Amino acid sequence: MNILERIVENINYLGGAALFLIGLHTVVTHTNLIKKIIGINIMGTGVFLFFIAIGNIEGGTPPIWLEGMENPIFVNPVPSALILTGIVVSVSVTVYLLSLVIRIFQTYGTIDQKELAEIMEQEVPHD
Amino acid sequence: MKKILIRIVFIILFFILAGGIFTMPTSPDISAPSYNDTVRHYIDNAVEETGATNVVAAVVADYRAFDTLGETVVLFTAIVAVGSVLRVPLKKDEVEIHHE
Amino acid sequence: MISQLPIINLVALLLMAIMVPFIKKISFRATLWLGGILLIGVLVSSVFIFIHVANVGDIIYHFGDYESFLGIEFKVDPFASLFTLFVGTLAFIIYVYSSGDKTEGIESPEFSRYYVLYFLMLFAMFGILYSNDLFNTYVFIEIISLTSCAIISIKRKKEPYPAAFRYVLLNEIGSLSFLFGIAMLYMISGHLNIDLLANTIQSGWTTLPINIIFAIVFMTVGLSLKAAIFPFHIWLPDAHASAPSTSSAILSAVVVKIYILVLIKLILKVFGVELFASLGMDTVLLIFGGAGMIMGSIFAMTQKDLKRMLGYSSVSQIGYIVVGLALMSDLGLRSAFFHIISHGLTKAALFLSVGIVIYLKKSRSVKGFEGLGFQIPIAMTVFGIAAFSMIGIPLTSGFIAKWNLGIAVESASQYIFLGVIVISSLLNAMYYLPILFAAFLKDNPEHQEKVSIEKIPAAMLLPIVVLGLSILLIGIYPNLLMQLIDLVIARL
Amino acid sequence: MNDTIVKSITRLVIPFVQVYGIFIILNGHVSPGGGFSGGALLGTSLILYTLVFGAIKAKHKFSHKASEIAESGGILIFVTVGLIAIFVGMPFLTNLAAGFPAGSAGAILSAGMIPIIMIGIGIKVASTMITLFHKLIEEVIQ
Repeated sequence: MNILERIVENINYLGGAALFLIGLHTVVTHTNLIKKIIGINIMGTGVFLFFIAIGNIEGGTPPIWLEGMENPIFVNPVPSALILTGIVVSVSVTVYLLSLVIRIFQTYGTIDQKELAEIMEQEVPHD
Repeated sequence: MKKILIRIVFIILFFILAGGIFTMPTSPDISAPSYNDTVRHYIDNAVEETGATNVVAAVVADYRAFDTLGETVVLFTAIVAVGSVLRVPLKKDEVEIHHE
Repeated sequence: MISQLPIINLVALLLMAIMVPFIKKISFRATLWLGGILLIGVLVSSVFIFIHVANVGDIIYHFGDYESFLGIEFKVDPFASLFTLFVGTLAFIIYVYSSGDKTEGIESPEFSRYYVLYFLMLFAMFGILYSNDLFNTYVFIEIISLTSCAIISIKRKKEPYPAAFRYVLLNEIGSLSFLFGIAMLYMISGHLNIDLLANTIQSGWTTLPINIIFAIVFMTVGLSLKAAIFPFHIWLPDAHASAPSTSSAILSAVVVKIYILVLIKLILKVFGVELFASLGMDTVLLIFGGAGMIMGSIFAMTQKDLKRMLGYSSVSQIGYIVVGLALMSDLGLRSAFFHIISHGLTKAALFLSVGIVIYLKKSRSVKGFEGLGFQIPIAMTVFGIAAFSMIGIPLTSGFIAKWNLGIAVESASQYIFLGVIVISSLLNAMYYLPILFAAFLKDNPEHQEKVSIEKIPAAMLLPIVVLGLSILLIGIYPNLLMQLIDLVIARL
Repeated sequence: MNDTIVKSITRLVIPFVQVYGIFIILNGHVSPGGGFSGGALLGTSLILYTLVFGAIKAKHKFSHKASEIAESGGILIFVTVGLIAIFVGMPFLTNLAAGFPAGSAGAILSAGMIPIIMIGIGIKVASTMITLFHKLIEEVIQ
């Protein structure tokens, strides 16, 4: 019973860690380059969830002052502000990776890493 | 076989991480160590020091504005990087037309 | 006023990067000159900052005039200012070279993009060294990873795309691990400022060790992936080999070092040496470094492509730096810092002189060096000096670096690493010397006609001559550099 | 996509989306939102336009030159705001202490440089989204 309670208490953190590892697993095991990019994004989401969970306060309100508020309990604003940055960075990296995949498909005709390695091995003696 | 092995490794990693998380200071209330003087200062003085009632905006655009500058630079970098990869079509005869 | 100089440097680099597309429309040559003048200005102000910091004291710069626990803080100490000087100098030398080298796959419409990326990368590298804030460091790391991948994939050939893809993928895994580590540290302290964080870690070590252990592991692994420390080096040879010569030079000489410097900053300033060592991480790094020293050289020997060979050689040289760092003593740190600078100069000289060979012959094969010493004597002489420095022959900076590492290893009584250094040097000799023999002693009947020096632009020759001379200068008068490094270590 | 229903509904919806985006950007410092969310909305409206009316027509609406200026402009606004503080003699990116007017808390014209920075971020994010989208689909079309 105790264990279950603790799992429920820490579900955000556990979810973050699980997403991080699922993403890493996707990157490591899948040979499809698009799936690798998806894996990177899952990893990123895991880290962001973990970071945001640190700022959570139970019963807290969003950190915005409105008229007539007296001694409110706000959630921690810093993780939200930091992860805003993190999300934008993750978007930029994703777009760059996608553009590379487009070029790889145009030049090699495949987006599978194994086939790519085979093609590159055949073409190695370039000069 | 290899796949199962990798999966087992990841499951073990998850249990290590989960075990670590159970001993971390994860309680979601204001006694958490991350809810420290800095955060209290932001909440109490943001309106006075920055004039913004949205504390997150005050942190993003004032207290930690240099981070935000850094990430607008990341966006700019992304445009330049994507532009440098997807510049002109690859076929030789199309290259002439699309030269800027 | 002098306290505003670091940020003025940064803003100048950023503005240059933004304005390049607009100035280019007027005249590309003007852009090149403007960039060069700007880099000289940045260098001069870096020298001023270094003198000021060395004589007066650290510059602490608070963004937005907030106290350090509220806002972002820059801390310019001798460590930061010496290495910004190093980065700026090498970047300027490579910039001059790149203005002459117009082959190697970058097409003329792409030049302006190349320089935008180049200045953005410099902006991030300066920022990362100055910054005293962990999340700020993460943002700059991301800028460096994007730009450093983009200056590989800017080449208009097939090979760079998969190499850049793999590089950016592993880079991103590294960045996310680093961010995860920051999350762990933020959880127990709520601070992101490095000094304040260090205080909390020292007091929190007894009560909440698990966060700190996770943070150390995640951050070390993340930075090792980016710095290509031995078992994580798989992306490096492909990425550095398929890049244009100037990009290879800056990636190998500077960018990889930046990540090692961040790691050093983390170990010394955030976690503290004792804590890091008590977890046994120093032994892990020591083993990785030693393995890298040997394995990198062995891999390098089997390569047919010259630039891949140089890439693997970088892996082995990073091993030297990591061993120096992992000894966790002042002597070890001293040798690591010396090696960072020495290897930066040497690798830049090697890649740039190979760039001249590629410029001339359009080929990167190890085989095609017969008689080249007579065709391009200056470039091959510099290549020879740099190769001697890699092997560790006296009168070059590489010898001093290895000698210092030897002393550090000996005083830490890790005698087995003396053997490793000797074996690694012998292996280095085995793949560099045949090239030199072929270049200077063999005559190639096919290349009888001598290529006059005028065929190579002076903008390409001058930088490598400067690099070759500075390798010799540091090799003959090592104290010039040692004094500065001792100052850095004393004030760290 | 040559569907009349989709086209007319898109025409109807886009102005509202854009006004909402601008509203979120300008109100970033007094209510939830800010440059990122508002900029993303603005960018999405242009992406919607591109999807429905095609890339060529969208290029006319948001030309290469405009995107180039918008990209640099976002950062330039940011840096200029920061440099004003340096000219006054304060550190980079100082807000109220550098003489930006504080206004009355809760009003739109308040909080010194924060709305200006938010506008810069909004322009930057919107232009980045639309430029990157155009670059990717141009590649696929060819």
